[in-house]
Order: sequence, then C-alpha cells, then structure tokens
Amino acid sequence: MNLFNSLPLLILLSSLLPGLAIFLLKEESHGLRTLLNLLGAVTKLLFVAIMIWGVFHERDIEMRWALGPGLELVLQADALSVLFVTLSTILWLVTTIYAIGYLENTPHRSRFFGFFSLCVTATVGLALSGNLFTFVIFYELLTLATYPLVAHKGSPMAVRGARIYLAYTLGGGILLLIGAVWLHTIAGPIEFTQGGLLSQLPHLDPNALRWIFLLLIIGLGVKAALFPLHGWLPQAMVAPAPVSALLHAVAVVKAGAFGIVRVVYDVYGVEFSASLNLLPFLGAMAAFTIIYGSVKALSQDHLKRRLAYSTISQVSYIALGTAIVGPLATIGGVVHLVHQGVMKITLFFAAGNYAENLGVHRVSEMDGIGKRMPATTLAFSIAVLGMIGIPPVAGFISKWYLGLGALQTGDGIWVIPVLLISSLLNAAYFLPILYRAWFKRAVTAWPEEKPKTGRWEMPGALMWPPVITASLALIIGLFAAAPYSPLEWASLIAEREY
Amino acid sequence: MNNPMVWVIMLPLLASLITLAWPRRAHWIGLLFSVITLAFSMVLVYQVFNGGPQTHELGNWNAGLGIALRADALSASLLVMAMLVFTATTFYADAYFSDVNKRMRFWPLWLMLSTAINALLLSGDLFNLYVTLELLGLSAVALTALSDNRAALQASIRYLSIGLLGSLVFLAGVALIYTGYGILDLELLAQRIQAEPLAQVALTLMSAGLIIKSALFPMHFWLPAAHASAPAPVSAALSALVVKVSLYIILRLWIDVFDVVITPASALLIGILGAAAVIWGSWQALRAERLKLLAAYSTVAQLGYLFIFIPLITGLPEGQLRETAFTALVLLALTHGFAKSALFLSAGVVQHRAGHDRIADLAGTSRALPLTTFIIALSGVALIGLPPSGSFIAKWQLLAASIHSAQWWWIPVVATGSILAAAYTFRVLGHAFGPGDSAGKVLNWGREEIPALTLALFATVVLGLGSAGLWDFISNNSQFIGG
Amino acid sequence: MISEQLLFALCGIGIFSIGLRATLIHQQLLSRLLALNVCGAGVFLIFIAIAYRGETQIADPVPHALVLTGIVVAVSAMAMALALRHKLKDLNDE
Amino acid sequence: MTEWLWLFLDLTLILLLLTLAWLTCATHNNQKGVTYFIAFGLLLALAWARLKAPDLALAEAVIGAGISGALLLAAIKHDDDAQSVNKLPSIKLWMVNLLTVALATLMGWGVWHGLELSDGNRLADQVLAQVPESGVTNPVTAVLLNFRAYDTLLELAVVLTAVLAVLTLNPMRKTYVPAEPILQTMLSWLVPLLVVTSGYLLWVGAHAPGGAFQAGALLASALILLQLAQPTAYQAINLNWMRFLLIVGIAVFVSVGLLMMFLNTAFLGYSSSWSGILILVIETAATFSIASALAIAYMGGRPDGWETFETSTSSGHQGGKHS
Repeated sequence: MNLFNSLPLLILLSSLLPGLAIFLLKEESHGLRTLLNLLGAVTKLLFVAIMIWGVFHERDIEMRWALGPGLELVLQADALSVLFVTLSTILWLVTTIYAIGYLENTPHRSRFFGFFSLCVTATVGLALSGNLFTFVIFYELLTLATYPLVAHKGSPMAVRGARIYLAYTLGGGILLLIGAVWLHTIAGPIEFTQGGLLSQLPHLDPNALRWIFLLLIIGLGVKAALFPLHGWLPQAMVAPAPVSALLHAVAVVKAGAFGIVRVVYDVYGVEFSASLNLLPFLGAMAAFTIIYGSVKALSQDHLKRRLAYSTISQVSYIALGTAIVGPLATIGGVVHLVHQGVMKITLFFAAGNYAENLGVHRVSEMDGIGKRMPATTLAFSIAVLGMIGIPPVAGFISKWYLGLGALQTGDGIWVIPVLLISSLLNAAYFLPILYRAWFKRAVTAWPEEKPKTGRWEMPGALMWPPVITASLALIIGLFAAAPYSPLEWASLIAEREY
Repeated sequence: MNNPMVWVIMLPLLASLITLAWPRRAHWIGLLFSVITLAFSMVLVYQVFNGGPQTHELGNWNAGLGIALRADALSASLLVMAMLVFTATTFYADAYFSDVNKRMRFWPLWLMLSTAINALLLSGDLFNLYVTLELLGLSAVALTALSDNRAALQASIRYLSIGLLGSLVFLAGVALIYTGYGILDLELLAQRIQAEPLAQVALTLMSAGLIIKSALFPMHFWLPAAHASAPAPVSAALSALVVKVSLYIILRLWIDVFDVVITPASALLIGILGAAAVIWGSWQALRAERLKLLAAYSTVAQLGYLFIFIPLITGLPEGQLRETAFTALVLLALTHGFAKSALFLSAGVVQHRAGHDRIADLAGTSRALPLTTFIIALSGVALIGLPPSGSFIAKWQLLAASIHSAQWWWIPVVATGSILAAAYTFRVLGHAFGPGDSAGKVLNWGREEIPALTLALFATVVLGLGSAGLWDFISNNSQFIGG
Repeated sequence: MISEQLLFALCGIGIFSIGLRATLIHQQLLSRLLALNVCGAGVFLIFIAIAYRGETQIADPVPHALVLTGIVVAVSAMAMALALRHKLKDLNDE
Repeated sequence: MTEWLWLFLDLTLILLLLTLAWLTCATHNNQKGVTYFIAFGLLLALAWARLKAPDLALAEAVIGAGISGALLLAAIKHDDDAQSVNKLPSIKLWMVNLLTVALATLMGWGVWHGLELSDGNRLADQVLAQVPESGVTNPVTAVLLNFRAYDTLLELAVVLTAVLAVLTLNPMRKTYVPAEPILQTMLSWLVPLLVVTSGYLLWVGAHAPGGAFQAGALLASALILLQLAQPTAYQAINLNWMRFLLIVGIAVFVSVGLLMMFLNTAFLGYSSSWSGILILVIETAATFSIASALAIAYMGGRPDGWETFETSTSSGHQGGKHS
C-alpha cells in the first residue's frame, strides 16, 4: 500500500487516536490534552495537504475493506471529498483552540474533547466515503458522536435537546438506511461515481428510483435541516458554543448537505435526476426552506436561535444549487458548502464570546457591544455581510454563481426572486444587530460581565478564532480566482461532474 | 487430543466436579478450565474452517445406533461466542460474589451450565438434545435461585416449571419422530424426512417446546422476571446464551433437518411472532423501570429479529442470497450475545455501586462510572443496530433480504424496533448523563469492567469490522445452505 | 400388534394431554409439578407403546433406555422443584 | 379368545391409567394428589410390565413411585390444609381446553400416521444385532451404558445438578421424630436386605432387568430408612466422603471415556474385550452417586458444616470489597 492509498486511513486515525487517548486522560492533565488535540489537528492538516496535491494531480487515493458480500468499506478522495475534508480540518483546528479556551475550568473536559475528536473523525470519514454503504456508516457514527456533545452540560434542558436531536437524526438515519439498502438490492454496490452511477446502469425501474430518492433525501434532509425536518436544530442550541459552531458549520448540517450533493451528482447523476423529474421537488423544498428559515429568524430575539434559523436557510442554498442543472449552479452550491461554513462558524464563535464574556444571549441586550468587544464584533460584522451576500465577502460569490446558474438553465428563472427575497430577509434580520452593536449606546450594565484579565477584550483563545475565520471569509472572497481557492476547486468539481 | 468437541464438553464437566470437591480453590479452577475450554473451542473452529463440518461418533458406534457429536460453521461459531462470553463472565463473576458461601455454591453450577451449553451446541441426536436441554434448564434455574430473595425464587420456580413443560413438549415431538422414522440422529433424519403429516406434527411439537424455552412472543412471559432477578453474571449467561441455544435448535430444525417440511405459511407465522416480539419487547423495555428488566425485555425483542429471518431465508432461492441472509442471522445472534452479556455485566456494576438499578435514579452514573456508562452505550449501539456493530451489517442484510424476497412488510418492523431500541438505550444514557455528586476515575472496578468492555468491543468493533471472516466461514462450511 | 401399540400410544397421548391441561391451569407449584410428571409419563408411554413388538419378539430396547433416562431426569427435576418450594416457604414464613 | 381377553385387560389398564392421571391432576388437595400420583406410578409400572419393559417396571416402582413419592410426602408434610385456589377465568379455561384437545388430535393423527409409516423395527434389529458386541447381554443396559452411554453420562450430570441445587438452597431438614422401637427392629432387618438387593440388581443388570439406576434408588431408600430410624446418623458421615460419593459416578464415567478416547480414538469407545468390566465399574460408581444424590434430595438440603466457610465469612478473597 503506497502512501496515497493509506492517506484516508491516516486522516481518520489522526483524530481518532488522539480522541481515544483523551478519554483515558485524567481531568487535570490539561497540558497533555491540549497537546494531543493540537497534534492531531495539525497532523490531519498535513495529511490533507498531501491529499489535495494528490487529487489535483489525479492520483488514485482509495482503500477498501470488505465486510461481507457486496458490502465494502471504501475510503477514497475525489475533488468533492477533498473540499469537505479541508473545510472540516481547518475549522476543526480553529474550533479546538476555541473550545480549549471556552471550556477552561469546566468539568468533564476529557469526555468532551474525546467525543469532539470522534465527531470530526466521523465527519471526515463521511467526506471520504467512496460508496453509499460507507457513507451511511459514518452518517450514523456522526449522530452517535455528537449526542454526548449536545447533552454535555447534563442539565435537563441539555438532555432534552439531545434527545430531540437524536430522535430526528436516528429517524432520518433509518430512512436513509432503508433507501440505501433498497438501492443496493436493485443496483448492486453504490460506488460514488462522477457523473452518476445510476445513469450508467440500464433497466432500472424509474418508479423505484424515485421512491428511493425520496427516502434518501428525507434521510439526509433531517441533518441538513430541510423544512419540515429542521425541528431539532433550534433545540440543539443548548449545547456549548463550540459544539454549536461545529454542528452548524462543519459536522452535522454540512454532512446532510454534502450527502445531498453526493446523491444527486455521484449516485443518480444530475442529468439523470433531472430526467426522472426529481430535481424540481428538491429545488422547491430547498427554496421554501430558504425563505422559511429567514422569516423565522426575523422574530427570534435569542441570538443563537436567530443564527440557528439562519443556518436552516443558508444550508439550503447548497441543496438549491444541486437542484439546478448546469455547471454554474453546481459551482455556486458546492462553493457555498465552504463559504457558509467559514462564515457561520465565525458567527457562532462571536455569539459564544458575547455569552461567555458579558452574559449577553439576546439581540436586545447587544446595544453598544461593539465598543466593549471590538475585535469580536468586527469579525461578527464581516460574517454578517457575507451572509447577506455583500461583496467582497465570500457569501457574495456563492449567491452570484447560483444566480448565474439559474439564468443559464432558463427554466430555473424562478430561483432569482428566491435569492433576492432571501437576501433582503437576511439583511432584515442581520443588519439591526449590527446597528445595535455599533451605533447604539449601552444603557445598562452587561448581564454577567467577566473581569478583564489580559491586554485583549477577552482571553486570546476565544478572541482569535472568530478573527481568523472572519479573515478567512474575506480572503476567500477577495482571492476567489486564485489557484486552490474554494471557487477554483468547486469549478474543478463541476468540470468533472459534467 | 484430537477431539476438541469432546474436550469442550468434558472440561467444564470435570471442572464442575473439581470445584465441588475442592471449594477453596474453586475460582482458580473455574478460570483455568474456562480459558482452556475456550482454546479448544477455537481449535474446533480452526478444524471446521479447514476441514469442513466435523463429526465424532461416540463409543465408535455409527451414528444412528450411537450418538454423534457434530460441529459445523453454525454450531462452531456459536460455541466460540458462548465460550468467549462465558470466560469473560467467569472473570467477572470471580470478582462479583462478595459472599464466600455464595461463591462456593456458584462455581459447580456455573461450570455445569457451560457443559450444558457446549453439549447442546454439539449434539447431533434428538434425544440427546432433550437431555442437554434438561441439564441446561436445571443448572440455569439453580443459578437464578442463587440470589436468594423471594422475587428470585418465585421467578426461578416459574422458570423451572416452564422449562420442564417446554422440554416435555419437545420430547413428545421426538417420540413421534421415533415412531415414524425410527431415527434419532439428526443427519440421518434429514435424509429420510418427507413433507408428510407425521413430520409436520412432530415439528410443531418440538418447535412449540423450544419456543417456550427461547421465550418467543407470546411465550416470553417468564423471561423478564427470571433474567432480571438472577445475579448479574448469571443474567448475562441466561440472556446471551441460554435462550439462544434453544433458538439454535429451532434453526437447526427449521433450516436444516426439516427444511422440506416447512411451508411458507408456517415460516410466515413464526416470522410474525418474531415481529410481535420485536415490537412488544422493545416497548416493554422502554417502559421498564429497572436496568436489568430493560435488558431482559430487550432480549425478548432481539430474539424476535432472529425469528424474522426464518421466513426470509426459506423464502429466498438457494444460493448466494440465502447464504447471505443466513450468515446475517448468525452475525446478529453473535452480536446480541456479546452485547447483551456486556449490558448485564454493566448493570451489575451499577447495581453494586448505587445499591439499585432504577433507571430514573441513575443520575450521575456517567460521572461516577464513566467506563461502565461507555460500555452500556456500546452495547446499546449494538442492540439498536448502529454501526460499527455487527448487528448493523446484519440488519442491512435483513432489510436487503426483505426486499429481495419481496417480503417488504418486515421493513417497518425492523425500523420501529430500531427506533424503540434507540429510545430505551438513550433513555438510560440520558439519565446517566444527569448531574451527580462524585466524579470517579475512568476505571473503577477493573475486574468487572474489563470483561464487560471486552464483550462490548466484540459486539461493536470486532464483529463489525471483521464480519467478512464470518461470511467466508459460514458459506464454506455450513451443512445446510445451498442444499 | 399394531393395535396394542396404537392403543397404548393413544393412552399416552391422553395422559400427556391431561397433564398438559393441568399444568396450564394450576397456579400452585405442587399441583403443577404433579401435572408435569403425569404429562411426562404420557410421553414415556408413547415411547414404550411403540417399542412393543408383540408377545413373541423382544421389545425395542432403545425407547426403554430413553424412558429410563427420562424417569431419572424427572425425579431430579422434582427434587429440585421441591427444594425451591421449601426455600420459598421458609422465606415466606420469616 | 385369549386375544379378546387381552384386549379387555388392556382396556381396563388404560382406563385405570387415564382415571388416575385425571384424579391426580384434578384435585386441589395436595395430600390426595400425591396419593393418587403414587398409585398412578404403580399402575404405570404394571403397564411397563405389560408392554415387556421389565427394566422400566422396576425403575418406575423404585424411582417413579417410590422415591418421588417419598420426596413428595416429605415435602407436603408441613403444608397447611387450607389451600387457596385461584380459579382461572372461564375464557382462559376454554382456550386451554381447546388447545389441549387440538394438540391431542394432532398427536393422535401423527402417531397413527407414524405407525403406518414405520416398518415396526426402528432401531431394534440394529441394536439387538450389536448387543453381543456390547459386553453385556441385557439390551437395555447395552443401550444405556454402551451405545448411548453419553446420554447416561449427561443424565448423571442432571442428577448432580439437581442435588447441587438442593444443597445450595436449604439446610437439611431436622424435624424428625425418632421412630417407634418396633419400626427400629423392622428396619434393622429391612436395611441390610435393601442393600443386598441393590447390589444384586447392579450385578444382574448386565444380563437381566436391573442396573445402576434401580440399584442406586434402592440403596437410597436404604439410606432414607436409616435416616428415619436414626436421625442423627448422618452426623457421623464424613462430609468429604459425601462429596466423593456424589462425584464419583461422573468422575469414573468421564475418566473411562477419556481413557478410551486415547486408546481407541472415540470417547467412550470401549475395547470390546474389556467392555463388560468397564460397564460394571461405571455402573458401580454411578450407583453410589445416584444413591447419595437421592438420599440428599430426600434430606432436603445440606448437612451442617457442608459449606466450609459458613462461620468465617471474612476469608480473604479479593471480591469482598463490594459488600
């Protein structure tokens, strides 16, 4: 086995092994735990760098392990998986730093970071899955690894939130499983194939394929929080901020969206899906979710809840991009996978900082917060602008390509108003926050202000992560045309899919 | 030394005698003999893997006149599972019994139970099966009665009378078989049997007896009390092994010996009972107030899945599909054996520490007993059928078999059962995650937690990732599949 | 010859059924135990009836051996059940 | 003519059997139930004799009716007379009736069909042809201790398991009143007679009805009678001897089996010239085990001092930390 073929396994192990080791650590051994965490994250980043190079040069990166007749664990790297892996690896590193700062002096950190690493392992495994069977396995594992994170605080609220989360995701998991098994029985092992596997197989019953598509999309839609399957996401907000960040930007929601992309492009094939009349259904579901999430976000005073509904809305852009046939829309959808992640994680870091440093949980409490915490608020503002789609922040690029893609097809023209309305709504629920933060004066004292300790507005481990991710959002927006940028990579994916 | 089949039966029997004669050293003898027996069971698997099904004609009389011991892939793999569970539980039991006299009473009976299980799995003769069933039943009841409180005694009395009834009904079936065919040997019987009224009546009787013993719905009513009130290591063996070996005989009869007799309707009937068991058992487990009771009801449900396989296997054409479904059945049985024993052993640890196993009062368990909580979670994963456990792959194949044989109605049953299993597992974990006072080390009761962890890992990781090996083993060395 | 076999085998079935019915009906352990033993005797009678091969021939010894085993197993089970009953009574008296 | 007479006698026997079975099962009174059961057992012994199964007739009389009866009588000795009877709801009763009748019909059909199907020989000819090879001439003993000796070994294990349960559950019953002097005298005759008969049955089992189980049961009844006469007699018995007696049957059986496996490849595969003597050795050991097992079962529990740690529970075993 050469280096390239063992890369996927190495990438998995680089977070799995530290995770398992952390479980066994004593609560007090902070140093060793931090070292293991960072070592794992950096090692993974290194392996991912090698993998990017390998995929770009079209090296074969694949490993297989049989589990029974027709059932193989396949880990492989193609352009799409590399995009997702890179995103999660980078954001994992940042989130780990943030979590170390956030959870300082709280109990059960060994357990937390153990499951945190397992969660990333599952996400990366999902990204690297080479067939539907492997994907389903990691999809379920992700559910399992995130449950203890959501329930982490142990309070009745947390346990309840975790239970709701579990009920939704396991229910979705079963539908996905049934769909996957059904597809497996009529079409054999479902290897992810660029251009779509099923489109190359003749003599399949189109009605069965439609039903299976429905099962798969509902199963995946639960995690991707497509309306009406989104109910768990606002409930899961009880989790600690780094977990919310991870859930919304990297792991769970993204896994669902990624799965939809995989099913449409690499299982059915986008043109074949269109010929089965499946895409309008997906597109309608996505478009409705986009509007619905935005409308709901308008009325939320609780900041994290507002962000949660914003996620529901934003992630559906990915599904929307998938539902429109044409390389430009594909680029828009796929690149939004990255852009939304980077921007949304910034927002959650900032929300966590407000809560942690000042005890601010509600939008109505945020008056004048920009003066008190300028760095965090600046990062927050950049991300917000990106979310609305204002250039040059990354979010603009996604919306631009989605719009172009819709125009390109002709019959996707209805997408344009959706995009416009949603952008207006985004502005409507985000801009007031900025206004309060920067232009209003703080009237009363902050709910629970922590004494200032260092030279910054708050400890560096908490302040820098949002600053870094906000800069990232700006950079990938500004330098979208540079080689290896997410946009370039998404174009590569689109090119290979069509 | 060339007959591991004889040794895996005789070693625990001898050990039982020695522990009776020499009670002060009982635990060393028990541990030593179970490890050696485990080694022999592995030798047997090796022999079957390389040489196909094994036969040992006792007393050098040809089977028919005498009794033959037989091992094929099914019995050998169940045997190894049984011995692994038994050995791990033996290590656990060594630490479990705090009362010296109770420990002394435990060992001879415990080793007798192992003798019975091994003898039953290797038996190739109908009447011999009856004797092993009785040995199994009596030793299991005696072990249940070891926790000498009223509930346990009432449960064991009920367990005993139900068990006796089951074996008598089975024996009545054997009598009919001997009346018509004059044969007791299973392999000879399989060659002679025809789809005629006698065979059908006899199979009905034998199955009815075994259904009572393996607690298939609606004959499950005796199980929860017995399994929940026995001492933890005994519960582990009862749930993981004792009910499963009765089920093994049913499989042996339905899929191997009597396969020509089975009609689709009868297979469907037993599958429906299995489906009812899945739903009912899971529902009761969800409502159970005690952890051990939950585990016991979950056994009722999990056994149900195994029965659902029967209409699927008989409904598939001979060949690879059928073979796959059959192997999945074995995989599910093995996984459940490991997972359920791990769950009961953990419940024992919880009970020891907290003095009770009431689910609603488990708050703080995840802090005080992190490893035990982890083991409960791992076993839960296997019971639900989530990856990476062996039962995930088994359930995948179960669903696939339902689609292949166009018996789609099992799919909602499996889905509902899995959801309910998730609900009862995470109900326990939710309580365990609740706030509690003392934070413990990762490993607190090493001599109890490590055996349990080993079993849980077998259920999840080993059988999950290594299941391909089982497919090779079963498909190459099974007597029945593929005619 | 067939007629004697059939006659006694049917008698065995009758005894088995009487025992089975009583086992299912009785709640009390001792009655149930007697019923189980009657039930067992019925099965034994089926075995011995079909072993009979007429006045002139030696009967089939295999069922005889099986039933002998069965009788010993039955008495063992009864001893155990009675011991359980005794213990339970002791506990109830306390 | 004789045929009709036989048929009449057979039908009478069958009718009596069914009646006694019904009476045993129908009563809610334990005393009556046990009495009927013993009578049923004796009648069954008659049926075995009628069906040319003398070994069984002997075993049934000694074990089925004798020892079982003694166990039952000892068990109900201290029962209260008043017994609460829970009546089943009639719907359930009818379901049970229906089930039983249906099952009986099915079985009747099965047996009838089975008798038609069979050539009537079954294993008989095969076994009888091999009896000369078995080392004994009584075919039942040949089956029990040679052809199907493994069954018998496991059966001894069943007996041992039951006795282990008895030993773990209760201490020995101690409530016996010493017997009347007249009974004492009678016993002093009866016990030696029983012991001698038992030895005879063991010996004769090789070629005539008899064998280890019947002999063991007789020996056990001798022990029980001894106990009735001298309640303290057991205290004189060395407990280590008792352990030895309990396990010796299986120990010898397994040892012979394994030894034969080394010599002749098959477990319990006797060398034919030795088989007679080996069977006798096994049977002798088994007789002792069965006798002691049944006697303990009658005593109802463990004698004093059986559990060596009974007084010193603090013996240092690591597991004690949970208590």
